[in-house]
Parts: sequence; structure tokens; C-alpha cells
Amino acid sequence: MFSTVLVANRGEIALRVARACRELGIRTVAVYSTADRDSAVVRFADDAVHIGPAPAKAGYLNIPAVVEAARLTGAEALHPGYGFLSEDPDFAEVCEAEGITFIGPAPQVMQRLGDKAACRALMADAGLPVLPGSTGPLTSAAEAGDVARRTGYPVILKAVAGGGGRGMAVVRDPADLVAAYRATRAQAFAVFADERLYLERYVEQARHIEVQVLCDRHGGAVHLGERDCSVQRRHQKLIEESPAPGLTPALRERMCETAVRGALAAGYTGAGTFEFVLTPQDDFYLMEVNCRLQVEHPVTEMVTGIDIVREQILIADGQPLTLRQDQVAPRGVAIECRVNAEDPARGFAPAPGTLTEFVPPGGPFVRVDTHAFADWEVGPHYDSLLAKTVVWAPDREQARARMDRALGEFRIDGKGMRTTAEFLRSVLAHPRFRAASHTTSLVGSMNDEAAA
Amino acid sequence: MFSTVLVANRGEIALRVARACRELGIRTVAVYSTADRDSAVVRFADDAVHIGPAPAKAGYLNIPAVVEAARLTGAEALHPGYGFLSEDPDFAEVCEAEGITFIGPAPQVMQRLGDKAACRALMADAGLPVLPGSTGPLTSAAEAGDVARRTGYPVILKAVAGGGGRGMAVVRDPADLVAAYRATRAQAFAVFADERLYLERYVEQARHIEVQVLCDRHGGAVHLGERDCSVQRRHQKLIEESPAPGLTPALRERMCETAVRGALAAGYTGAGTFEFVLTPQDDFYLMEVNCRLQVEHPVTEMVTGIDIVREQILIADGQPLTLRQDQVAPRGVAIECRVNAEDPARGFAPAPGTLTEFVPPGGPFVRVDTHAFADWEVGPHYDSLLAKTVVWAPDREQARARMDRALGEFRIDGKGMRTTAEFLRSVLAHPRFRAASHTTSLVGSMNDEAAA
Amino acid sequence: MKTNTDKWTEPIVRAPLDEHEPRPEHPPRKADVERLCQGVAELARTFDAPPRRIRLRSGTAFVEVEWPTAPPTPPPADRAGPAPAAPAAPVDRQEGAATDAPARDTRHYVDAPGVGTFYHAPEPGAPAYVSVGDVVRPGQPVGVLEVMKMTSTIEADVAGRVVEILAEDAQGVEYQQHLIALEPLTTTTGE
Amino acid sequence: MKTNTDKWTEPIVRAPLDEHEPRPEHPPRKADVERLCQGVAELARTFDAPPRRIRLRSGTAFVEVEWPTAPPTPPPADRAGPAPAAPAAPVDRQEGAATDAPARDTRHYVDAPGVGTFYHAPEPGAPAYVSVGDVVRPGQPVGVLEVMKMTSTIEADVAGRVVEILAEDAQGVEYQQHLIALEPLTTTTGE
Repeated sequence: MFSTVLVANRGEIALRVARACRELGIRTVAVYSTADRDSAVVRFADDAVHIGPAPAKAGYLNIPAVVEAARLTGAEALHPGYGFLSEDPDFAEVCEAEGITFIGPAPQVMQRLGDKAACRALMADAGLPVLPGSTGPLTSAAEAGDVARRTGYPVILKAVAGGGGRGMAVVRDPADLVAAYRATRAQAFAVFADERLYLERYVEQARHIEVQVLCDRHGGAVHLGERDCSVQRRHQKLIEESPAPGLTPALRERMCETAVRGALAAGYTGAGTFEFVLTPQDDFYLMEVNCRLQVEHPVTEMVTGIDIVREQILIADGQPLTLRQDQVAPRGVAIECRVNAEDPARGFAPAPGTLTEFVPPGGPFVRVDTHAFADWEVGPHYDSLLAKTVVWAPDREQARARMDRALGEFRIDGKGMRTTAEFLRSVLAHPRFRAASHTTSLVGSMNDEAAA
Repeated sequence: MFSTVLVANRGEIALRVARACRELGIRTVAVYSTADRDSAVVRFADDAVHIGPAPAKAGYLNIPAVVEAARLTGAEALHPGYGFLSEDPDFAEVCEAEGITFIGPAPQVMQRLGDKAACRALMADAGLPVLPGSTGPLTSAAEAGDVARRTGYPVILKAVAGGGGRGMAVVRDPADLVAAYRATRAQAFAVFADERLYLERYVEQARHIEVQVLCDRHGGAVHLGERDCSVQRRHQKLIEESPAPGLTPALRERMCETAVRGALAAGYTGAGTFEFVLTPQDDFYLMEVNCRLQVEHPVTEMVTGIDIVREQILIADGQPLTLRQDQVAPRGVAIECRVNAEDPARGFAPAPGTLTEFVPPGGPFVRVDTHAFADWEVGPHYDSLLAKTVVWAPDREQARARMDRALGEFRIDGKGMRTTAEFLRSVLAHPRFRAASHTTSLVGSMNDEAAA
Repeated sequence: MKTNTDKWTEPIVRAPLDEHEPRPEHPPRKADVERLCQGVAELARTFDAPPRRIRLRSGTAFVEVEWPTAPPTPPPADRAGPAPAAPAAPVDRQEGAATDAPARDTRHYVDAPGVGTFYHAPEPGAPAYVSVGDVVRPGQPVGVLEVMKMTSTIEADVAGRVVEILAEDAQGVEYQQHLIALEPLTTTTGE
Repeated sequence: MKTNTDKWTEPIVRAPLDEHEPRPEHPPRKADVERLCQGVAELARTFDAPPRRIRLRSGTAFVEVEWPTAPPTPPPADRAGPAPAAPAAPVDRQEGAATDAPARDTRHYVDAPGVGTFYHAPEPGAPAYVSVGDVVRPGQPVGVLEVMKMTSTIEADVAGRVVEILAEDAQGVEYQQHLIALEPLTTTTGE
């Protein structure tokens, strides 16, 4: 087992990873930017290295700084968390070259699955269902028009290098396609420095269902069930739950098996997520594969009892999975709500500030993954996630009540601080969410209802 | 279902109960003494009534004040927590007379089981194994001598009204019996205003195993498995875990079934605990029955997924158990450590003070039940329990590592503040605890080792 | 007791604050300031020269105290009492000490000795023990508290004129709740 | 970077604090403020002249205590040093600026521009770029930083005399770690 692991991330996930390391008896090294010098993970870790100034590019995205920090502190492995360098094949490759184990899939696998057009093609070849659309990156607006005609409208244009809900556009009217093609291409280039786009049919009233897989380096693979992440605001997840409510056992089984098949076909290792769109007719199609730990991994942990970060580390250490598929027995229902430092009254604009009070909820079956504490400054440099609130209960209605109780319990104060806690409670209370009949359009329609 | 429940307690358990009520949609009323006016449960509850000054006798033990508070706030039921009035049959009776549902067993049942000599006799009649000893309260030192000769030494003298580790004395040498009888009798009178004693054989190197039962008001009864509470300091529990390590399935089953049989024989309703002593030869004997929620109930919740306080409320509401015994499926291992505001270096003397910093541990499968927060004053008036730290893991070794990580994560500061967190870590690291070969003598022998 | 509508405000807060037991709505912040004040006072006391100025900020709260440049008096080691003959008027606005509401200073409260129901009269239909404007002497009954069907008389503990009856007839009251406000008859009027 | 033995102490803390980026070990707490007050009081007591002003900041909390410029009383007996006749110089104790180490006030640091390995010389066996006592001009190389096998020269950004080399040869350093302390050659000496 590794004696030292460097956590190449910040915020709650850095703390989450460091906790898993400590429980495994591994010495932890945090890296931090100037803005994070007093952060929770810096306090927690056995060692910490200042890698750069606040801007991500100079700090958490600074590959030489992170790699040097690992080298200087004798870290044998590196956990990238999510975001930042976690899906950067170049980074994984540099780690490998430097003799540092990258806790994640092999760089070539990341490369292939990270290119969404290539991933689509690879997975289609492996027999996974993909939405009708382009077979590779589009070469022109005219080609986009041809493909769209073939698949039928509405369609969605997506950046090949996309992620985080950026670089996509839904087109409902053929007349809008060319303009949308150009705009999305420009945005893709601006955000990802890669202007390539692909196109596929867009499913209205769809649900976002994703399957968590674990694959070791010896051909072993299991799934840990699925998550429903349909509560989204502009393609960003707000609430996630496991199991996905209302799936028939047969459908659930089929989706999970499909994900494992895809993972094996791709030579995937570590923890990965297969994201599917599920239509009202119970057809499902692969959207993308996430080659990293997901923000919402705790809901799967709560229902399965499996510590996914621990499994990631054991797999990276070369150990075969000790878990057999028939030992994965989800129990009850887990829900996660992302409490963000955002102001719902101002279009969910980030609301940074210094916390004068921060008391998260507690009590039975409530888990709060957070890096916040009283006196912590929620700065403007990074994402607005403040506290992932996760609850478990024997059934969905109890879980919902527990989450509502937990969200109401937060005591967060500070000049300028606003959070999404109350907004999330309104989603939990929405009849469509209660009935689990919601789709990814729920939050948008709630905003419309509020405006009406 | 009750629309309003009054929580007749303070500290972490009051908050615990109020949380369960809120999740059930029940309005909560806290009562508080002057010392607790800014407490967590007062902040949390929907309503709060100031019932008296800090001394327990004038506040939390003040039956008229508590009952009036319930009446004035329209509380239909009352949860007594543990300690204070929770095992007072008179209080339960007054509640009944006032039309307030007491969330606990019937007063007569509490009366009978609370008298330890009567309980012993009743349970022996029901076929439960009790240690050889007196059949009722002793009438004289001479009778004590006779009984002790018959049962064999060592023996233990116990107050009939005892509890909380007080009013007991182990006698190893017959020459000490008379003096011990007199001293314990005097102590029992001083503490419980009831000088009656009984005597039974004392088992050296025993384990303390207790079984959690739930009984509804319709004859339904289930057990929720057992807990091992062998880590004790002067008969006070410090660490509890479930399941009890190393029990054979047959022995576990026998102990649990015995508890259910006893509960049904006593006409028990609600959540109760049957405490057994387990000998190195795997014989077990009933020690006592606790007619209330236990401090350590969370370990059972963590392995079973059952919210015991919720079940108490549903039972008190007259609902039949929806849980069948075959649905109670403990999973993994849960451990609880009681982090107390005590100074281990000064014989665990209470170390009250004002918290300037209080950041409890977090992360996966860690639950901290606490009423503490930064700026809270840990006063001298009540018990020293600061934060019940509970972890779950798939196996005992992982749970131990997780607990060690969690305890190390506490950030507790304040003038005069000392806690047992580091001491608890030393117990977790002790070879006998690690091997689960420890008995109730572990902490005493650790102190001896430290002194040697 | 709390109101149902605003769970952080308790009725007792609406009554004038009891000086002996201040009930801050946000205890932590106030505790900070208090502790800071203590710390600074201690710090200042460690020097023989009295300070000329103390400025103190905690979050949004700010306090500045300035002494005359040539202090004729020895160090104000004990800041409890009002500084004698301070010409430059040291101002300390901490905790809203009370020049703006001098009436409150002299009020005296008859408090509930426990939880129960407060009655104005010894029995239904009977006249109330006291009304606003009445003068009461120590030991004079001013109301009745019923606790679990047992009633006990509540008596004035000082001589005074009733200026307000704060609890309704037949109202549930909690421990130490102010029931009746008196203007004591023998008041040492403050400067 | 942290040391292995004391996980809350970071090497950079042992170096003089960078004025522009103070690095408290953890965010301010009341305990800190108290401790800070005590520390300052102790520190101030070691000098025979009473301070004129103490300013103290911890997070959002800020305290300033100012004494009259000409304190009438002589130093008390219980002070540590007997040194007499120290002028009542204005003392600003904020963040360890210090009359007992006046050199620090004027020190200037060459910091690491990133994480890497710091070398004193351009190549193994070569003489070090600079030694204590050397005078450097702006732009003069003072060391080399190796980052992922690429080296870059670190240059002095002001003219000055090398007073201390703070990082060993071939030592791993983190971003903004002080490497070399200079006494700037053109110092505007404070009043």
C-alpha cells in the first residue's frame, strides 16, 4: 500500500479523500493555493505544499507544481478528486512518467472516453445504446444540418471536449441550426480550446440516470447501482438520489449491466460513471462516461455501505476487487442536496463571503461533506459548492423528510453569504419531485412557475 | 399522530429526539433551565419553555414544571430522553393522569422493572437466567452473609433503586461483607433515598452485552440485535459497539430471543434494553432492564438502519410495529465513543468551560450526536457528555480505523476544556480491544498499566 | 416560550431585558465582544499608565474609548462604576446601556416563580388584585399562579406603583417571566 | 510544506512573516485573540518604556490601545530588564515588527516563484551564485529553481546585500517560500 498520497484538489473533496487515506493508514499531503492556505484539508493533512496563487491555472491546474509537490513530499500516488486535473490525460501521463501512481484510469482510456465523439463511437461499437447522431466530430454547419435532418429535431449540439454543462445547445427549429452551430463552436473554442462539436437527438422530458462502476486492474468489474440526477439547473446537478425511483428491477439491471459492459470494453480501471438519458418510454442511451469520482458519489456510498474512495485507492494499488456483484446490496434511499454559496434571488449568482457562523446539520443518517467552518472565507476563485448534504432513510419519503429537516437546520451566516438551502427545500416539496415524476426540466419549470 | 411533542430533557438527546419529531412532521417543544437558555435544542425546537433554574431538582426533575409546560404548549405527548425523569414511574403516571402520552412503557411496568430485586424475581419467573443471589431485598447483613455463602464469592451488592454505576460494591473476601453491606446501604440511601440492597454472584472477566427490543401496544415485539458495552470506567460505559464481536450466531440468537421473551413477560412497550453479563464460558445472565432510550442507541441504528426514536414515537401513538423480525438485518459494524468534557489526567474529573472552538469530525459513515457548538458553555450542572461519536464500517477493523480518524479530527478548544477523545483513542489502540478479547476490566487494567 | 411564527424570538425578549440575565438573540457575537473587552481591559491593566484610547472592533461592532490626554486620576483599574468627573465624556455604547430609556432603569419586575397559569384575581369573577396605578407594599398579593391545579399567591417583593401588567389573566407563563412592572417607591434616582 | 513532527507548524512560519501575505496558523478565534493579548502584554512588559500604542488584529477582530505620548509615571519595579533611559519611541507591535530585531524591518526577500528544487549554484560543483555579505543588483542571478527537470534562474529584484540564505542547496521549496534575505542598499530609514 502507498505510504504517502498527495491530494491534488481542494474543498470538500480534498478533505473527503484525505479522510479515506488516513483510515487506510496512508500519510496525506495537501496542496493549496494562496487563497486556501487556511483550508480544512490543509489543517487535516499530514503535510501541505503551497503550489501557487489563487487563480486555478497557476495553482490547482499547474501540472509542474503539483507533480513537484508530490516528488518533494515523497508521495507515491496522487488522487485528483473531481474537476481541475482529474480528467486531464496529459496530467495522468506526466504522473506515470514521474513514477507517481495516478488514482484513476489509464491516460489512454481517459483520452478516449474524454473525447465525447470518440467515446460515442467506441461505446456504440461495444453495443451500448447511443442516441442517433453524428458518428464523429462535425466538419461543417452543412453536415450538422444533414445529420439533424436524419435524426429528427430537436437535436443537441455538444462540444467534443465539453463538461460541466458548458458547450451545448438544444436546437428545436432547423432554421436555428446554423446560428447555434456557430455560437456553440465559438463557445467550445473559448472554454475548452477545442472547437469540435458533435450532434445527437435531444430527448425532451428525459431523466438523467447514471451508473457507478468499479473496475480493478485484473479484469474485475462491478457496478454499485444507479443514481438519478434529474434535478438540474442548466445541466448542473442540484439533487441526486439512489436508487433511481420507479425503475423496474429489469430496467435497472439492464442499465447497470450495460455500464459494466462499456467499462470492460474501454479497459476502464478505477471508479467511473456511465451517464444515461432515460426516455419516458424507458429507453436509455449513453450520454458520456466520467473518468473520475463524482460529486454525488456519497449517495451510492450511503445505500451500498461501500467507501468508493477507499476502493479507488485499493484499485490503484493494484489490488483485485474483494467485492463480488452479488455482495453489492443497496439498502434504503439516499439523497444528496448541493448547498451552494449562491443567491437564488439573483439567478444563482455566486455569493462569496466570510462565514461568521457555520453549523451544519447532524443527527441520524445525515452526512455533510464540507470544507466550511466558522471564519472560513468562501472566495470568488473556485466553485460555489459549500456543503454536500446527504441523508439516508429506509424509504424515499422518509429520506425526503429527513433532508428537509437537515437543510432547515443549517446555521450559515456571514456578510454577503447566501445559499441554495431554502431553494433546495422548495424542490423537495414540489409535487413532481415528491411523486418522482420529474425530469431534467423540473427546475426550469419551477423558475417559470415562480416568474408567472 | 401527535401534532406536538414536548422533549423533557436537555443536551444531545433532546436535540436527537426533536430531530426525529420534526421528520415525522411533529411540532416540538423544548424545556430548558436557565443554564440552557441558549442551547442547541432551544434553538432547534418550534417552541421552548423556561422551566426553572440550573439545578436539576428545580428544573429538569421538576415534574409540575414539565407537566405545566406540556399543558401550556398543547403537547399531546412527551419524550423523556434518558436520565432525569425518564425512569420515574410517578412522572409517567402524572403524565397519564394529565392526558399526556408518556413515550415509554406503562408506569406499572417501569415500577416493576425499575426495582432491581423485583425485576430479578419477575424475570427469573419468566425463565430468564439470573445470577445466583438473593430472591428479594436483603433484610440484614447476616442474610447477606448467608446468601453470599450459598452463591460463592466474589459477590456484588447492589442498590435495588440503583443506576448509573452507583450504589454497588464487589466483595471478594467474606470478611469484608458486613462493612460493604453497611457502606453500600448508606450510599444507596444517600443517592436514591432507598436503602434496600440485593446481592448476586459477581462474574470476573465478564462482558457487558445488552439487547435492544421494541414492543408495540398490540403484543408485537422484535429485537434489534445486541451491543457490547464492555469498555467501562467504574460501571460507566465509554465505548459501545454492535454487533458484539465474536459471539456465535447461536449465542447471539439465544440472547436476543431471551430479551424478547422477558419483554413480553413484563408487558413491556416501547424501546427497552436488556442488559446481560456474559461469562468467559458463554453463559449469560440478566443484570437489569432499562426502561428508556439508551445513550448508545445509535450503534444499533447504524447497523440496522432503524430510527429507534421514531419507532418509540410510533409505538406511543398506538401504531403496531411494521417491522418483522426477519426484516431486521444488521449490516457491518458500528462503534460509539463518548467524548466527555472530562480530564483524563485528573481521574476523569469533569472539566467544564466555554467552548471557543468546536468542530466535530465528518466524512463518510461518521455521526456525531452533540449539542455543543462554538461559544457554548459546558456548565457544571449536568453530565459531562459532549459528543457521541459513532462510526459505521463493513467490518470491525475498518470501523476502528474510522473511529480513530474521527476522534483525531475533533477541534475542541476553550479555557479549561479537556476531553476524553485522546484517551478513547488509546483504548481503541489497545491490543485487547483490537483483538476483541477485552472484558469490563479493560479500562481499569489500562489505568493500572499506566500507573505501573 | 417561543412564538409559532418566529422561532428565534421568544416572548420574553419582547419584554424589557432583565439586566441580570441578558438574553442576546445572537449569543456568540456578543460573547466575542465581551471576551474581547475583558481581554483588552486586562491588557490595559498590565501597564501603570492609563491608556489614552482604546479602539476595538469585532466583525461589524466597533467601540472606541478615549481618555483625556493628561489624566489626573490613577488608572481606571475597575471599570465597573461610572468614571468620576470625566470631562471628555468617555462613551461606551456597548450593549445599549441605557441613557435613551431611563424609565427602564427604575422598573422592578415581579417574575413568575415557575411554569403555570397566571391569574389576576384570587378566583373567577373576583376583582383583580392590582391595577395599573395601584401602590403595593412588599408581601402584598398581586396575582395567583396555578401549577397542576394547585394555586399559590404571588406577592410583590418591593413597595412600588404598578406601571404595567405584563401577563394576561389566565395566561400560561414560564419560569422568571415578568408578570408585573413596578415603579419602586423609594428610588435612588441615578445622576 | 509542513514538518512531519508538528503538523500545524509549517516551515515558512518560522521565517519572518511576509507582510503582504500574513499566514496565521489557522483562522482567528477568540482563544487566539486572548492568547495574542497575553503574548503582546508579555512582550511589551519586557521593555521598560511603556508602549505608546498597541494594535492587534486577528481575522476581523481589531484592537488598538494608545497611551498618552508623555506618560507621567516611571517604569514599574516588576519589569524584566533594568535598562534605563530608553526613549519613548513610538512602537508598533503589529505582526512582529520589532525594535529588538531592527534588521527585519528592512529585509527584503527573494521568494520561490513556484514549487521545485532550489540550487545555490548553476550546476553541481560550481560555486554558489551568492554568499552572505555579497552585494547584488536587480536582475543578478541568486539561484536556480528546478521544476520537472527544467531549470530557471532566480534573480534578485532589488539591489541589496545578502544577509541570509534561507533555503539549503538542493532543497525542495514551495511557492512564495523565502529563499534569500537581502538588506536593500537604498533604504529609506524610518523616523
